[in-house]
Amino acid sequence: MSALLDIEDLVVEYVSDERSVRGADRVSFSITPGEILGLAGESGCGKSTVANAIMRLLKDPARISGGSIRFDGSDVLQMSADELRSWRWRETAMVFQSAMNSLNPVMRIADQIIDVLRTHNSMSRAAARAEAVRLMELVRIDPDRLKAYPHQLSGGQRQRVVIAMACALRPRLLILDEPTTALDVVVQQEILAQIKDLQKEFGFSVLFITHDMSLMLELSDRIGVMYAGRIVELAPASVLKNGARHAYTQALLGAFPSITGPRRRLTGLAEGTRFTDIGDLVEVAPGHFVAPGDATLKTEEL
Amino acid sequence: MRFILRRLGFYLVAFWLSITLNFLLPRLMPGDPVSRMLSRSQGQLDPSQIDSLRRLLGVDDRPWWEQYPEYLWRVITGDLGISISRFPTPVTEVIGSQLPWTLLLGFTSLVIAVIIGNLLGILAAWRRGSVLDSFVPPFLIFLGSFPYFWLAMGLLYVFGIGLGWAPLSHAFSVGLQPSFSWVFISDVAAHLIMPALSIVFVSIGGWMLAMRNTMIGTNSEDYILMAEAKGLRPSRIMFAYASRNAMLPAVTNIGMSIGFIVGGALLTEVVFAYPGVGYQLMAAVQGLDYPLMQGMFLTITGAVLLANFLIDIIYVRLDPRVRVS
Amino acid sequence: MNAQADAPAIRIAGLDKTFIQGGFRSRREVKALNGIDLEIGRGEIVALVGESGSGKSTLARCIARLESPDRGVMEVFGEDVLRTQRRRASKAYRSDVQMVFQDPFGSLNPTQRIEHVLARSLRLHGKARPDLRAQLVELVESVGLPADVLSSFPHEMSGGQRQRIAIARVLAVEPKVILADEPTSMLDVSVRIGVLNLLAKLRDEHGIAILYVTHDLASARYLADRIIVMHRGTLVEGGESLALLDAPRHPYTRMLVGAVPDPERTAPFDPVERENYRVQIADWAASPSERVVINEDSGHWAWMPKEAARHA
Amino acid sequence: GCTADTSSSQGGDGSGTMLTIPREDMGTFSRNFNPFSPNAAPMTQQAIYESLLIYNPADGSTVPWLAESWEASGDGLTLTFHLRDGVKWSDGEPFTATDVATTFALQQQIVEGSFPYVEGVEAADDATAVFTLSEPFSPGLFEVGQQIIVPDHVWADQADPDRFENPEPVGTGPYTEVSNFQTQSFDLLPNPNYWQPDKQQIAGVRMLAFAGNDGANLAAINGDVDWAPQFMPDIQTTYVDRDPEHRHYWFPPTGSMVNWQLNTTEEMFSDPEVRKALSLAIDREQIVDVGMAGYTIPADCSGLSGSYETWKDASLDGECGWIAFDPEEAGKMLDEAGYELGSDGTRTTPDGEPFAFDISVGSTSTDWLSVANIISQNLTDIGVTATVNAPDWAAVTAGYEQGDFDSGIVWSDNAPTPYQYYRSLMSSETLKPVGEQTFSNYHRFSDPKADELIDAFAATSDEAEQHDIVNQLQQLYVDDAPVVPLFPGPEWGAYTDARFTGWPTEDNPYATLSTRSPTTVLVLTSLQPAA
Amino acid sequence: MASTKTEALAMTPKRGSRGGARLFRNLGRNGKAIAGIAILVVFIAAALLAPVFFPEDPSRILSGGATPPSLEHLLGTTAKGQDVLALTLWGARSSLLVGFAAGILATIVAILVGLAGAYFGGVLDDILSLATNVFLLIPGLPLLVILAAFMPPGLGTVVIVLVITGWAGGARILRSQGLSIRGKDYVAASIVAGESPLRIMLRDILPNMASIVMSTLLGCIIGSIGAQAGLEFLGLGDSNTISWGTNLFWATSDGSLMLGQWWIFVPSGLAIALVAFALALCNYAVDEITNPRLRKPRRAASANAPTLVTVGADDGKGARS
Ligand SMILES: Nc1ncnc2c1ncn2[C@@H]1O[C@H](COP(=O)(O)OP(=O)(O)OP(=O)(O)O)[C@@H](O)[C@H]1O
Ligand SMILES: Nc1ncnc2c1ncn2[C@@H]1O[C@H](COP(=O)(O)OP(=O)(O)OP(=O)(O)O)[C@@H](O)[C@H]1O
Ligand SMILES: [Mg+2]
Ligand SMILES: [Mg+2]
Repeated sequence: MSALLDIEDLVVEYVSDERSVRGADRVSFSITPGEILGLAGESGCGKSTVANAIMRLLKDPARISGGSIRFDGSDVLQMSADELRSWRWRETAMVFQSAMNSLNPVMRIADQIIDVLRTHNSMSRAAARAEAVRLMELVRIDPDRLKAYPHQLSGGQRQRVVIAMACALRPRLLILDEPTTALDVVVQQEILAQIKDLQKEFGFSVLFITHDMSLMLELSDRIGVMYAGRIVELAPASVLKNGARHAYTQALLGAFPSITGPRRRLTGLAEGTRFTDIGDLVEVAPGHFVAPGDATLKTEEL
Repeated sequence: MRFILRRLGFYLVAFWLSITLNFLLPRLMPGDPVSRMLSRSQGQLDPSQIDSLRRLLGVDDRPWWEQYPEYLWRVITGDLGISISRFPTPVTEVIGSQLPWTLLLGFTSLVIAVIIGNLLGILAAWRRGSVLDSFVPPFLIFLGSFPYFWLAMGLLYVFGIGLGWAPLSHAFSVGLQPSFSWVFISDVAAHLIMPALSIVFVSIGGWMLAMRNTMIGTNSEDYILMAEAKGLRPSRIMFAYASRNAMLPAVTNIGMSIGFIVGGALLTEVVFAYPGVGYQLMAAVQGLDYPLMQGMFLTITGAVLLANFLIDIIYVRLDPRVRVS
Repeated sequence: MNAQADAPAIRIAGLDKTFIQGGFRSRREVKALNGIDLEIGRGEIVALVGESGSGKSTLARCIARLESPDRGVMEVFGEDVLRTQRRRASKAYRSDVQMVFQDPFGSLNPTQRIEHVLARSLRLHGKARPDLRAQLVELVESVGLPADVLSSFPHEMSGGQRQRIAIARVLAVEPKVILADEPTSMLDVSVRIGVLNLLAKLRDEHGIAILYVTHDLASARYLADRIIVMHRGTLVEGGESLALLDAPRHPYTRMLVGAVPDPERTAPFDPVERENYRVQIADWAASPSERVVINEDSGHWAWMPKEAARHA
Repeated sequence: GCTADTSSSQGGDGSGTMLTIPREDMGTFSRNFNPFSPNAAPMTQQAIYESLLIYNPADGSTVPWLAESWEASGDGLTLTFHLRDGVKWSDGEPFTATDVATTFALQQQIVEGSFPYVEGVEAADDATAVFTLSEPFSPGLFEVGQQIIVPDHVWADQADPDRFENPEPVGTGPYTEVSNFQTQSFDLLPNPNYWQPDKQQIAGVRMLAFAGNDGANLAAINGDVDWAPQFMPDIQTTYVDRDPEHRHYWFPPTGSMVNWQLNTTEEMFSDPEVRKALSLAIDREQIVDVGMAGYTIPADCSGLSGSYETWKDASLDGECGWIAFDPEEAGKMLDEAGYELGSDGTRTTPDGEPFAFDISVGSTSTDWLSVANIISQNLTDIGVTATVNAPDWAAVTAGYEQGDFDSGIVWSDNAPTPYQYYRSLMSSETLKPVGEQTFSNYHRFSDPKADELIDAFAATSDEAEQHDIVNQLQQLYVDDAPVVPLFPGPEWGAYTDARFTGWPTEDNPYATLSTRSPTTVLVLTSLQPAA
Repeated sequence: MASTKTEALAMTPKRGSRGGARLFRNLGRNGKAIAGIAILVVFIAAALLAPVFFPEDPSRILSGGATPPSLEHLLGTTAKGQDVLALTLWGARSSLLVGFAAGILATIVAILVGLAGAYFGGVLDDILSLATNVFLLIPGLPLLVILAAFMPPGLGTVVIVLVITGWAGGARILRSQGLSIRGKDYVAASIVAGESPLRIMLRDILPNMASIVMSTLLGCIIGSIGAQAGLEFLGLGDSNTISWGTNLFWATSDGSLMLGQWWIFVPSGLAIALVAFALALCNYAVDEITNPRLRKPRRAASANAPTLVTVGADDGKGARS
């Protein structure tokens, strides 16, 4: 199966006067149509950097200084501003980390949805509105709420509006950057269920970003684990669950107590542990890639 | 609506406080304003008028709790006393003829400064590092650092006297009669240009920078990123998303800056002999016309409060978050 | 503080707290705490769970005397503190009851060095020894940090390290009760367990009673001896951790449990089931309820309608 | 509301021949043409209303105006004015002696204590007004004669004459018809019933309001006004040089004498020798050149201003010896008086206190402030510490009036005869103790010898006798040095004859260039449009 | 307008500012701040050295009239023969003194009011913020003029009046900033630790508002210098002190502009503008330090240009964006 999105050796740098930080360091992975790829890792490891790099949304101190991003064969990094504009959302849509802030607070929900529809499809206002109603129904929000302003909706509703908006143009790839971290568990489950439903219906691919391993294991087909800008392990979810090879992945998985079964003492990752000199991925089993060597471990034991 | 009512309440309280401040001023200050005034207006006041003045300015021996309600009542019923320097014209009448000019001058310069300043700010924030972003703000700040009156005098001498491009004083040409005619209106506009410009020059830098800074903040908001991800046109993002939101603090600032504009107008009016309240206030101060001074102050304050109330109403229209669903 | 020998660390009865909310827009009352009855035994970790806005923090802050409850009784080691220390908590109270906050970025003053923060806590409560430096080193080492963090500023440290410093500050006072308000929710997943383990160590080694506030049921189950579930300002269910989560009784608890992400689960939490719970929660909340003991052994109880209790 | 009145009527077409005059101390005008009000719109007393006679200080002449002639009775107790025939009020009513009687009744009613010597005014017939005086009082002629006369038929039944704003004035003056009244300008158009129609050569008078000299000066420089009566710095450069052909100025020193008044109730100033010494210490040339921009001349021994030129005792010239600038002599005199110079360069009073005092002057009068500063500098040079204290005028005057001041710069009375001047400088009648309010004789000085002379002056109407008395008073002044005279106030005035000709000049001093004095009407009735 | 920009700043949350020390260190590295401080230093030095350069009383009236700049009088003389340079240097003393004194006092009042309101909340806060908002709305200059008219002239009056009219803007910003710090957990932590309210205000809240305090102070000084000049220009100051405002007052009353004597009129106005400009520069530097986004980007770029791509050595691809 040919990849929908193919990222190779992507390097993103944040260049400031004093130093330059690699937000993403030679990151490579691909997503096939209809696949849900999870990207996990601790805060600051570069997950959002990758996501935003794909849409070329990163701002000034950031630059993409290496690698390639191909979407369905075309090179995203070569697109002009205009090409990019029509590519965005039509082909790849994105749901940001906080729904609270990704809706324009002074514009009605309806107008924000219609904005998308009318920018990309030349449709009449009325048609766009009808479509907006349909989208709201899709995510099970009363279409009456179209008249509302974002602050009049609950966090979960807002996140669903964004998801509805993301589905508006039937994109082939949906990037979800921690779409539920700010939400309560119950709402979180609802949203995820909805995403699954929509994915079944429309068949888009998903790049799903979170640091919650249990969530990730529950949802994703394949999982990539990032650490300090690098991918340290990439494997199907089922493989990773019990067969993680990289120490960091193991620590991540070991950080989540279970809601069932006997109480086991977990250790997680000890404070001050740092992995350095992470190598390129090596395929250790079919579809299971691991960065070689356990790298350096600097730990102060508890 | 509740929001509006609450704001209205606030402004009423604020107005009440400024009336009280007005009440207290002559009573707390050292000296006896009435006798200072009397020495100016030898023999022109009769005993009953002097008595009335004493009451107004609190130089009678009654306790304050008797004076205060009476004072409040006077002010509320529009009795601000009689002007001394313009005796026997009542203060309200003197003020009435000046207020429109100050409003015209203040409003014009505010609108120009706000529109141009904010537009420049938006554009500067939109194109970071451009000439507009790098060189214009420092220049405007420098311009804004000059005292209002200094700049006004500079303009007056360079353009009014030196080049003869603009009228030197007054709100309209002598001999014209106010009317809604093109001749009159254009004449008023011609007289308005220089005073308004001097205020605009001083204040525009602040607007531009404030707008630029909020826009820069707004530009890094998630909803702007989202709008970009949605593939909207840059102009649409700039105006419907970024500026709309960045405007909100600017609207609040308009209210705040009305006081500054009025202050600036005061100095400018003096320089340009523009017949506004500020100009009259100076005349009142020079003539030690305390009732007129106080009346001016109350009127100016009232106008500023009213303007702020109107701005609050506008704000409610602009920011749905304070609106009640 | 004249502790009674056998009194629990904390006993709360009938605690109410109502906030008047709203600026200009609307003024409404939020009943953040509604008749809270709660006991924390000595050396016991009690987890308080519930969704966002259910009033967990408010309860913890009331016990820390950062908020004052409208009414109710609050006994700390047998002393009715709301009566004896009406306006402000006494020093002794402060050194008995300490709090760890949710946001390690926000709970340390960015302008002060760690050293200063810790030394200040020691001095305030007269716990400083002449060899202050050694004492400070001991303190940071007891939370698993190297001595050289003492001279750093908070922003030079990672979230986990900061939270450990926050705990060290609390330990400096040698408290008997620690209120931990979501101490790990802002931390990186990989270091959360470390902090939880540290809390467990405090209970085990120092016999400190801990109120662990969280919305993560799994971590509550991992750490706490008992779990108490809070919903809209009311405690709805409580009991020994494992027993409670194995057989939750209250629909709200059930819904929470069902929503916990679980890799073992093949299909996501069933929406129909969730709706049923919602309806039931509303039903239960509407009818007159009472505290019903479900299992004496595990101390499992639930706040349920009398009817349902009889039915059970 | 505003109707579409595009025609800007008389304003537009008439403006070419309108005589435009700025008023520098009124930011705005209010429509108050009540001549009894001190806040009346400008020109009320000059163009709208007229007096019985006009005294011209520029040449010392007296011009009969509404009265053709007058005489005093032998005992000095009655004063009879024969009114001009054919004078009409601007509404067509005839002008009669009743109007005169009513005016004086009103004046005495409105301002308590005015004309204290006038017992009654009667209209003997339509053309004769007879004043009954309580005592012989020769200076009263000019006071009475220069009183503005208002029409009986308008004012007699005004319930509240001092509050009457008189928006449509009815007067006998040449320009009475108010037109296009705006807050910053108004026009006065010709009186249709004027008694000298041939002298109404100009289309009207247009007043402009300015709240300070600056604005008025700019208007003058710009050529927007025809007459510039306000102070203009370096008038030659700023004004005349821009159009030397048409623009002229004339500053006769006919204003009131400006004195440095020392509070003689204070120990240090009670000694005339000290006063004379201080007078010697100050450099009047510099005061006049720098402080007053060279627009006037230093005071001379007589202490009389230019308006009393004819009264000056020629024999006195240069004899007084305490007017010239002589710091050395001043020092010597102070040493003698006991105010000795210490080693630190400052003087002490005989009591051993530092010889230090304030000079109070209103902050808005920047020219006088400079004068005070120069005096202070001059005094520093001889070891006297004089601090310039410049609050607003009201505070300063309040101090003067209560006697609560050390020294100050003060104008003096300026009337057709020097009677009032000497009375307020040296008579015990005007002397009030410290703490009691007074409006003259702030320096609180009196001399019984002066009292006698002043009374004798009032009692006689014989001019020669009067001159003799004034000569004696001048000698007394030289001996007593009641005040330190600085300079006569100049009557500022500048004009352009680009549009109007016939202005008073040094060669033809038929009036001064003031726009606020009784002579103004003489100018208004002499000007004619330039060819 | 000073309040406008700091207002915007108060709304952007800040992290990790470590109080005054760091602020000053960063100011030393900021170009705007260096320029501003340099100008200020020049003026302060001028003020201090004025008696050295011009030991004579600069206001001494000499005959001679106005002369244009020459070697003898670098900035010429006034109509009264006073040396303009001497007047300008001496004027700096009073102008800077009054400006800084009033600015500092107003800032202190603002801190007291803002902190007390923010920390104690409740009725006290309601009253204080009502007062603040009212004073903020009451137009400053008219109040200034009236107060000055009621009070005896003198520098003390000017300072008091400037403080009365100048504190509110700062208090409002400090209150809102204080309120957000008050809600921070480290304040709660200090309460729980048993610290006294005063200590919490001074040690926990105040140091974390260093930059806001700084911009309030700078804004107040700018406002005070300008307002003082305005008052004196209107003749409401003490015309016997030498300050930039009175210099301008005398310049106008002597008609120097009318006479084309720009050298009398320009220096004091320019001095006011330069000092205000220098202070404003420092203020913007403070902004940039607390909000790094405001710093000048290395490259001109539109706010929503796509990410720069520098793959491959040549910059060609990036340029297409
Ligand atoms: N504008 C920026 N300037 C400089 N460095 C940046 C910038 N944005 C991000 N970085 C750095 O890039 C790295 C990756 O950041 P990124 O936001 O991609 O992390 P993340 O994995 O999404 O973290 P989180 O889970 O907290 O969202 C971080 O170390 C961060 O410090
Ligand atoms: N200071 C306050 N003023 C007004 N309302 C408050 C205040 N603090 C809390 N509340 C309200 O009280 C209720 C309970 O808040 P609380 O912070 O205790 O919830 P929580 O359970 O801790 O939530 P979270 O999980 O989000 O921290 C909420 O509705 C909240 O809005
Ligand atoms: Mg992220
Ligand atoms: Mg909470």
